[in-house]
Amino acid sequence: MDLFTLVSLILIIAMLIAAVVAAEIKDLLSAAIAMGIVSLIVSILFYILQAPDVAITEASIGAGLSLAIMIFAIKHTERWEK
Amino acid sequence: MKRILGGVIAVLIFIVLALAFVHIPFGNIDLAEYHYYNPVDNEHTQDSVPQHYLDEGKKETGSTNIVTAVVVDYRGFDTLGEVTVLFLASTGVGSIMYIFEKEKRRKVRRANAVVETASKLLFGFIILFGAYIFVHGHLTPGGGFPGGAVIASSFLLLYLAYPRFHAEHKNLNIAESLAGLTFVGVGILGLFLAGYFLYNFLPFGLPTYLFSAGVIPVIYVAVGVKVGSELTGIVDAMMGVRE
Amino acid sequence: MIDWINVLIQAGVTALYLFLAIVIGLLFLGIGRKVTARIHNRVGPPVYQNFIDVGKLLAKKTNIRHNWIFDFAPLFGLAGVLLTLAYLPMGGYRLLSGEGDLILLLYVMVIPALGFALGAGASSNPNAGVGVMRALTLMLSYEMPFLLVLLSIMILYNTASLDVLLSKQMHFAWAIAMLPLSALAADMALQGMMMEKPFDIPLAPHEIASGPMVEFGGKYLGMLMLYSAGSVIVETTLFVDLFLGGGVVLDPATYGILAYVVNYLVWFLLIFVVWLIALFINAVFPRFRIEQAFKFYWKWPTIIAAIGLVQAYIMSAFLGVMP
Amino acid sequence: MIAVHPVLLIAIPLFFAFLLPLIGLFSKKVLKYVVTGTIALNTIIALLVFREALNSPIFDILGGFKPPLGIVLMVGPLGGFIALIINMAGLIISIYGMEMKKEPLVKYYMLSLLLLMGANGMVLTGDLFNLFVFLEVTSIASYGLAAYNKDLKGFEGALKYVILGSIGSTFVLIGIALIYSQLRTLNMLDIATRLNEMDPYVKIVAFTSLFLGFGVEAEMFPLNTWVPETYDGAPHSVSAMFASMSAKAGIFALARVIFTIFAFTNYLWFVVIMGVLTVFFGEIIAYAQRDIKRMLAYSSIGQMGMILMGLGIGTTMAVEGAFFQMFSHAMAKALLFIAAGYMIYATQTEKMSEMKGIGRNPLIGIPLLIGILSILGMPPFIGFYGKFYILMGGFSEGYYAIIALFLAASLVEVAYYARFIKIAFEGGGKRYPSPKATVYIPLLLFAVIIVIFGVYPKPIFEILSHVTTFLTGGV
Repeated sequence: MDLFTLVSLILIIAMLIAAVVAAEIKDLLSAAIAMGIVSLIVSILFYILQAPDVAITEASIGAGLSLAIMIFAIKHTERWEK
Repeated sequence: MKRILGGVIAVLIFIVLALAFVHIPFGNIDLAEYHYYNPVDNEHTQDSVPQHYLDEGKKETGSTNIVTAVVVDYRGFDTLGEVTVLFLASTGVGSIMYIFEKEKRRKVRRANAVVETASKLLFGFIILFGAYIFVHGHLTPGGGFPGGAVIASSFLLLYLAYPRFHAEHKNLNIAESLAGLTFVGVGILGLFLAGYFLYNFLPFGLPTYLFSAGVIPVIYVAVGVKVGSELTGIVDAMMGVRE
Repeated sequence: MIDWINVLIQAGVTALYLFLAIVIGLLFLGIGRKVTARIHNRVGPPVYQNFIDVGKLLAKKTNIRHNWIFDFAPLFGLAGVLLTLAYLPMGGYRLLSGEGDLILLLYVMVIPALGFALGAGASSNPNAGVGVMRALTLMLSYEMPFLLVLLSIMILYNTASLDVLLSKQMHFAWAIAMLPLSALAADMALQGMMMEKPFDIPLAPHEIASGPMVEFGGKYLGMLMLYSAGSVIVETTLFVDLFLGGGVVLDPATYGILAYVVNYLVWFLLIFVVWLIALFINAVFPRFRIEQAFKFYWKWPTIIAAIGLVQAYIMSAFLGVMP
Repeated sequence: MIAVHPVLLIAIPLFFAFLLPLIGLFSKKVLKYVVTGTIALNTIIALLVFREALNSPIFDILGGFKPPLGIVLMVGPLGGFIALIINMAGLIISIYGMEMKKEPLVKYYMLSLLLLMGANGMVLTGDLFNLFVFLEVTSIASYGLAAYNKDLKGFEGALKYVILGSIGSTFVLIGIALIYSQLRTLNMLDIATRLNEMDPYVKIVAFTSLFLGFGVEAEMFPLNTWVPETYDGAPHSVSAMFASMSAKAGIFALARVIFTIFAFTNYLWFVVIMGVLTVFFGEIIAYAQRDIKRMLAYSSIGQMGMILMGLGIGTTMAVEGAFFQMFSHAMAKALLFIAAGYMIYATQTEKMSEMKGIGRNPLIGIPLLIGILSILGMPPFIGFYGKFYILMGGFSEGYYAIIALFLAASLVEVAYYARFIKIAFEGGGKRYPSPKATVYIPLLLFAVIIVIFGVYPKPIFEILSHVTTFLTGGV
């Protein structure tokens, strides 16, 4: 197993964990942040796979803006899922 | 019970899809066996689409960044569609959030001085960086979408630092309309000049120069402005503090 | 030139057939009144009473005007019945042709129900409203077994065309012999279709004063009488065509005009028999309530028809009875 | 050289949609005329495109790169026909949409133009990924429009639609990714010719993904739970648009996935079963409804199921019927939704039981009656041919049990529409305000189309004779 595979494997497992957390957790703010983490890891993976264009886009939109928008939306409603 | 059922279905879908995705080659594969069929002229050729992009992309579009060549030139119509999708999202959010316009100004807490000053300083630089990304879309990684997102994030910074701040909605609308009109206008111009919608009718120039690759920079600037103003509009609508 | 003459002859024959059908229908209604009266130990009106009634009604001037729908509804129903008649072979002769006749008939036969609904709505009489809701429920109930019956016949004879069905019945065997169970179910459905007792719930003269027809008088009532005369012919003919070979005993290809005459007479005899059976049932049964009718139809005839369907399927798919 | 570029059907609404905010700055009054004018222009172009497509399929190359390098629009006779239907329905609905009062008007008009553009794109495009893009355009425009009323019902419907629609889009994307990874091409005809190079397992998974994904838009049985809430909560003109534009585009995309791309014939029984389940559940639940728009929505599900059944049966006759049904349903359902809009406005309630005598005004009553009869499949109206051909096609293929279910469902349909007719034409109701010109003109236009092509369906059948080439994998 070379370094490349190892790093991707770790990242993918972390991504899966973050995705499950985002789906299961009752605290919506944490769920939003977990989704941001998924996007961040995806953008790192894109970068590793030599797709810088997609990586930039994913980082700025997925991890940055959509996270902010989601937090604004949570601010308008309630933080805890019932 | 419901949760268990849901879990079982999710696992089943995962297994079915995973078995399919196993067949997808990861990384480089031998492309020689592929040939492509052109239904318009009804001819078969020994070539593969990705290999063609890599080999001929620079020559055919004038763009140094092959991703940009594919996104804006080969499949420019898809990009137009995606821009429209973003436009729709912004319009939809605007239409749904319209109800909040009448909401009274709420009591808001000011951010502290460090944040205010730093965002004032950074604001210009971030915009500049965003503009750089989309202006150089045909030369370096990046392009209209990330550039626009970066610009929007600079406005986001202002929203965070100054809770009473809001971008003038009218100006945002004008910017996104003009940018969209530019994109469609370039397309229609291509239709009239060369008979193909979105045809790259400007001279390609020298590769790696800023003014090269024909209409690609024009389109990417339009896309950047459009994405920037739309995302700002969405953030603005979501903030919901307006008179 | 020749074409025009042909068209004119065609139109004349069509008019004649439809006219005869209506006349026979009126005659049947008259016979029905007489027979029922005799079973009830009454004298009853003369057989020709209905002709007099219709003549009188159509000659009347109508003063009650509601609105355009009210004027339109009886016409709508009558047109639907005439259209259905045109698609049904009467004595082997059919005016309009089409390929999927049986399926087409199912559509066309719904038109009168819609006409009922329209007419009832037009006259803002509560009795009419009640009648229409009952008619719709009744339709839903009897159509279920009837559909299954139609399907069994279509499967057994492997056709949806009435022409083919009739010729196959003439050459091989009547469907009533092949599918007795389906015929039984169809007869039960027929009783509801004709709205005779025990299924005269929508009309129920003593209860809701003839239901949908309550507001109609004069010319409109005359038209409605013609309509019910036509529908008696439609329903009996449908049963005869489906199960009794449509009265076709001689092949017109070999016997020519004689075949048409003989077939027409046989058809007349057969529908008369079917009508008489319906009348006898009508005369001795009391009226159901609507929910009883619904339960009845979705229980017994449906089960019988389903068994008939299975039988038809086995006969056609495994035994290959019918070529 | 092409005389009329089909791309104009997409470019013109897009251009005007971008222009609308600028016009809106000066005057909000002219907006509605601009929108109607745009769609009228589009309809004319659609007519020209259709006329040309009848002779030979049009390939409109975009960006100057031949497929599969670039994107191509591929318009056959049937595609042109469906595009014409969509634009025509859009034009007539936009007349009704002129009445729209609720702010923000600019956004309403933009969204409806873009919905039209997306539906056009879905019908015209010859590229699989482009189809996905337009699916997104259509569905996102629909989300915005569905919640336009900004009341609880609208939000609920829109939310359901968003969730199911996103899942559907994801499935479409997965299907496209699988196909592209195996064949390295996105052009539909290119895929179709080289489909046997694909791994059989991947092929089936890709087909299922695409089928399920477009099934959401086409209101297929397990994926149509969004339909009643969305149709119910949306503004009336928008419900009409959904029924006649986006649903038709979705089902046409589905037809192309089935026939043009995959040319599957041995899996079609699956489609038939899905179709008949859709019909059955749609009609049965519609019978139980008390609100008019919900009833129409469920009836719409039933009708879409009939189309699906016709596609699944797969003989020339049944597919002809399916296309005819698309045409008739687009016209009649749009009519009924507009009429329902007026009725809800006039009676101030959605309950059917309180709409006594609403149809007594001939301007409403006659089109209403024509629309209902056409939906029921009564002979002199266009609805008849679609249903009848689907049934005959099914009969000739030996789907006996399915035909029985279909017929039973049609009977239920007759029952609930007749119930509504009875209420609508009943006397003794209140006096209602008479409809405005923007209500009765579209109603009459739809009714005239229904009657004309019902009495004289020959031109439509001439168009539909191209179904044979469509079935064998042509354009």
